[in-house]
Amino acid sequence: MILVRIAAALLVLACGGCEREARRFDDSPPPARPVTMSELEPGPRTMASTMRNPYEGNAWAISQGKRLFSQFNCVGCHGQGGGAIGPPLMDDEWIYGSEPENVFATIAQGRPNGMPAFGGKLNSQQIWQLVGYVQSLSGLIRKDVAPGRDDHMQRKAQEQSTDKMEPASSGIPASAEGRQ
Amino acid sequence: MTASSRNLPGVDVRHLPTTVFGARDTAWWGTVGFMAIEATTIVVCVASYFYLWRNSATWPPEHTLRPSLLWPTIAVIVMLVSNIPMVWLRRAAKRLDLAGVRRWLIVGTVLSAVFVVLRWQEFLALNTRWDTNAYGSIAWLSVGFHATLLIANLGETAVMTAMLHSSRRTERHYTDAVDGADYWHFMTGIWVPLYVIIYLGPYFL
Amino acid sequence: MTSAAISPTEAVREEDVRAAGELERTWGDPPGLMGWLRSTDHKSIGKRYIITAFVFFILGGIEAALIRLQLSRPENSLLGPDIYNQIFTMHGTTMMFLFAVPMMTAMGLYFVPTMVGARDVAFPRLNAFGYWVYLIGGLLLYTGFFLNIGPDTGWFTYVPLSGPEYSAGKRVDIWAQTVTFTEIAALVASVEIIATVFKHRAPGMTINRIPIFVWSQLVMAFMIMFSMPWVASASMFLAADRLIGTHLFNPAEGGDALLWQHLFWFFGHPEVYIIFIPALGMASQVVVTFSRREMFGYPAAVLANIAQGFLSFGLWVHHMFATTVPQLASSFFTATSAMIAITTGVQFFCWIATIWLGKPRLRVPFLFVLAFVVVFMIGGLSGVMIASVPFDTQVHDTFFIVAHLHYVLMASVFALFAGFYYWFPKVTGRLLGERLGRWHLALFFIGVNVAFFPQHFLGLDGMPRRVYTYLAETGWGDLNLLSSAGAVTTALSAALFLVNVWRSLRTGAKAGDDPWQADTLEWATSSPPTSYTFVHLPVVESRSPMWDHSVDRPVVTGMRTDLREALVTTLNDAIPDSRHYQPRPTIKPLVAALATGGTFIALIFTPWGLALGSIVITVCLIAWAWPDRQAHAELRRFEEGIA
Amino acid sequence: MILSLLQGWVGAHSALEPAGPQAGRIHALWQFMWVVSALVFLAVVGALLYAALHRRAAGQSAVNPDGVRSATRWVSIATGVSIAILIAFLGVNFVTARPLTSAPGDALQISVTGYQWWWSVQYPSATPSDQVTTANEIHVPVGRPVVMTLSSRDVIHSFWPANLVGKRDLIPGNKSSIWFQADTPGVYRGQCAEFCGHQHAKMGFLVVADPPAQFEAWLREQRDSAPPPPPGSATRGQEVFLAASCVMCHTIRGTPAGSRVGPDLTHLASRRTLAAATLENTRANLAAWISDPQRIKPGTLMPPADLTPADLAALLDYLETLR
Repeated sequence: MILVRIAAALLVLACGGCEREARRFDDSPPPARPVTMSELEPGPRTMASTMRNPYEGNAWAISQGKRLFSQFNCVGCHGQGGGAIGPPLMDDEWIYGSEPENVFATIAQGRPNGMPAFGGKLNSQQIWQLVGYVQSLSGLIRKDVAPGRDDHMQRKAQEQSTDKMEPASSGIPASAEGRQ
Repeated sequence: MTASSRNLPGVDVRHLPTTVFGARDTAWWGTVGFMAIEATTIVVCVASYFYLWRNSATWPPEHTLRPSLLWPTIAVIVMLVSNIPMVWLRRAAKRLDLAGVRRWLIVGTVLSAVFVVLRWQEFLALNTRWDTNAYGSIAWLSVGFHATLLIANLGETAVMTAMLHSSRRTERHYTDAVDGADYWHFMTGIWVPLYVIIYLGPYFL
Repeated sequence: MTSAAISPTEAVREEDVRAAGELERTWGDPPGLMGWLRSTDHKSIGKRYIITAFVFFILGGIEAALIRLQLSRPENSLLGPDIYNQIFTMHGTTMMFLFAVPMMTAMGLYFVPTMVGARDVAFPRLNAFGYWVYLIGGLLLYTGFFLNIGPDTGWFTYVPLSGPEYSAGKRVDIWAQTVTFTEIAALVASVEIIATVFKHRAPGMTINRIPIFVWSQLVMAFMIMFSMPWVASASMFLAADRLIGTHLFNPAEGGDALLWQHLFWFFGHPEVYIIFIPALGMASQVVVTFSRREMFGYPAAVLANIAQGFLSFGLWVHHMFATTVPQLASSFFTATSAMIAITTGVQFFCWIATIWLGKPRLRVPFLFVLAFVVVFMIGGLSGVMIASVPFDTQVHDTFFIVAHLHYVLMASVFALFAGFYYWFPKVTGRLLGERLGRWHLALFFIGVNVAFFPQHFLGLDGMPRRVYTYLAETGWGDLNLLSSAGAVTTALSAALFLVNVWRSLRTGAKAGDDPWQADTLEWATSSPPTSYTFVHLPVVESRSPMWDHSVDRPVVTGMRTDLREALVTTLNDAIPDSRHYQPRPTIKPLVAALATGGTFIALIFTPWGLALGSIVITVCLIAWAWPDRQAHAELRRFEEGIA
Repeated sequence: MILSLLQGWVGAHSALEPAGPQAGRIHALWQFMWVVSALVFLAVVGALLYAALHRRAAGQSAVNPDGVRSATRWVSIATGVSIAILIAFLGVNFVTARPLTSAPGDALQISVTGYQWWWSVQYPSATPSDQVTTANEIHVPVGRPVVMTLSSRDVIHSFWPANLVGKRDLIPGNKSSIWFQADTPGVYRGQCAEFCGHQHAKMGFLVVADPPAQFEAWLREQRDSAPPPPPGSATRGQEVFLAASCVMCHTIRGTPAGSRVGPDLTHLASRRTLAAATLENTRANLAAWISDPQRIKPGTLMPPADLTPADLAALLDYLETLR
């Protein structure tokens, strides 16, 4: 009886445990469908999300995303998510949409004003991992999946403790406006 | 209702007392056992503190404020003074003096509540966060662990007070009161080195 | 055992039958499932502890079998690295935290009170609480494992690999909390054993008449008390680093990865002796009984035992010789590691003398002790070897160490089996089969040696530990295959033991109260012992009370039979000093354990678990402290001495 | 076992076949302890079995005073002897340990950095252009002491070339070093000895001990950047390399590829092994490794590159030019 009670409690707490813990080394999830976006009209995209990030619930994949984020030097432009040359990623403002597949498209196809296209150089698994990490930066994924603090200088609060920031209506970047 | 009283070689224990205090009582040894465990845990915190101190060029690390001393000092003084009523509590308990025990237990409950409030100030007085750097982490965890002792003690004292006021009280609870007083001495005593290391330490380490 | 405890005159017999009846009503477990859950009898709890720990032993063994299966040939694709890492971590964690230590404390919780002539441990409710917490810890670990949240960073869980950056998800947190649970249980047991041995010994059992097994349990209890808090705190630190972003193990922010190793091994080395010292105690008990002679050099053996306990705290760095620990420090730890060998030596020599002077009966328990000595000699000698820093830098973290540690721990298992064969009749009332027992011993002895001896050479030949596979070209295949064959034999022998238990429970020979003509008090009661153990608490006049009188054993009179009364004696001379009331069975320990469990499991997911949990736990403890009406009335009757 | 037998691409890897003075001393210590232990074992177990099995005089009582007296004597003797043995052991241990601690001044400096799950090897030099970076293969001159400066970029690893010296941990946040000298030319396999995650098992490396002249030649070659590929397939291959995921992690000196995430490939073709001493360096293995690394080392951080067969062939042609 007690066994049942405890097991039940554990099952509830560990729900999604399997998914959260899976280590999928040899995985090639489908890419987000290509989004066509002309250079001329950057700005808010209101795109019905037809596709979730396959790794949203997978802690390991997102930790890999975090690793890639620093190894591929995304910090060079985006800082630790705080933004620098590039826009910040840890706020509620999404220039090209906050939906996973928009973020995917942004990484895969690049964006005007300096975001290069990594489509050819990263496979869909890596891109989805990065997308997951970018989502975690603004608390858009489950806390028990988000990465903890990293083993180097602490530059920002750990993603685990980032509050969820509901995507707000996003503004066109000043530079882009300038060009129009 | 007691078993056979034949005169076998052996001992008859029917006249032994049922209420004894301190080391004569079994429960006291349980209390001491848990004191030993808690003391060891605090030794772990202190050991880790010095280990991390040895790792860092300056202590506290640069860009980290030293702890403020006002509240912690007040708190440690209050803790030390609070041992006096506990001494009186023990005396009253050993005399089975109900009024006295009730009086000093109420004082004790109030004091242990005060400790918890002061502890909050002591956390703020650390002037750093647990997730700032290792110094902050170990300071918070050490003070935090001792805080659990304070909270446990608050609960224990409060329950004992209620017990001594309820109709459920028996002589047993006078013994518990003595153990409680002993625990009190331990809890406040072990805080002194922690206070010296964690609050004064950064000024002379 | 009534017939031997008193002179068999009619009147007396009647009186004792009546007393026994009332004692049974007073001390017996309540009926039904709820009664089972409420029980606080150290014998019921101890039996559950032993069975649970043995189940975990089997599970750990299955994991070991899988490991050996995977390594039996190079480039084996049976297990991938992810699952393999979980399995070897589960194996280590299970064997150390869920089998070895709980099994040793469990043997203590069952036999220490009976051997010192008490009816229960000092704090029966706390005892039950300890068991439930331990059970929750074990269930947590295995539920996690089956949900693919099994820890995968080794039972030593070194940071930074186990830190927030390199171990995503909750696997490591499950490990940390499991450890916390088992530590709580072990610490509870240590308090129980110390208090029971100090204050509840039978009148006359002076400090120098305490049975050696009880001594070893006492040493173990003190070691637990001063070592377990280290790992409990360390696992809390780790959980904090992972959950609330503290930096204790983060070098970049002033933390230190080596701090973890120091904290862990300051516990981890005594841990080995926490397992080994009670094993020595059991073996001593068996040696004495089957040599039909009092322990030779009892004081020397006891002092060696105590010295061992102290020394074991001065060894931890020899697990870190390959790190950047300064040379000087290392040589100090080499010296202590060598010194501790002497303490073991002294005890072995005392046994040999005891056997030599005595008239040994070569029954299965005794044979297991002989095997224990042989196996331990190998493990101990390789232990002295790896105390040498230069040699250790070669074999550290290789299969040589795997061989060494398994020889030492398996030796303890041999002693444990000796204890099982020795005490099984006491616990169940039936003897284990002698012939099956010999087969079990033979297979086990062969299996262990075939499995682990080759591993010495695998290690020297360059095979590191914790590898999920190895290249064919390394030429490690043959010895690995041999080792796996040994593992299979060992598994076979374990199965044989289970068969033996099953058969003896069904058709085993009735044991009687004292099948071995042993010397200590647990044999003075019936087999299995009654809930109250003794109708009259015994009085002790020597180290071997059972050999003093066959009948008319001196007893304590004047104990109450209508409520749970314990006799408290003085620390050194065990002079009756006071009477202690022990509460009736209650569900409170279980509830408190569930609250504790809930709190720590919640802590895996959110720091608020602490706040929430402490409230729940406080409520439980208040309920625990507050006597219900019946208990209150009983306590009053007890204190006022009215029926 | 016979060294030569294991001198294949795997290399020798046994503490029982010392190829240098350090490992040699430790091997001698092992032999000493092995013999002494065997004797102690026989003595104790023999005594035990004798005590248990020897025939007893009928009616000999369990408590006979002279028996106790002689037993006391024997127990004291045994204890004394074990103390003596342990003191001797400490002495031998000290004598062995002493010379292993500090390296002579003229030692060759090499720095090794551990990554999940490979080794980066650097030969520092005053002039940056002369600095050599390679991976998983450490060349050392025979007869000259070598100091390895060890550090880790992620988790704890442990550096262990069994034939040359004992192991030393690479612990993030604190530098460590170890020194040895190879006296016998040959290829020696080392492996990570501290559990470091999924591919701990396949985190090997080679130490290649060459005669000094040969070593110098090797070092000179390693200093050069990669030459421009010959026109044709190899040039195509370089384009593939720079366009595909390879360029995200690897460096080839002399090309735009300069990422330090993965091993430096400037002289890939000159190495004996691939994937941290896991595969022999052949074209087939290289192809297999590039197209599906997760099959060979599940969990490795190298992603599969999905290339058309033509591109793969070209890439291999190019990589084979990196001598």
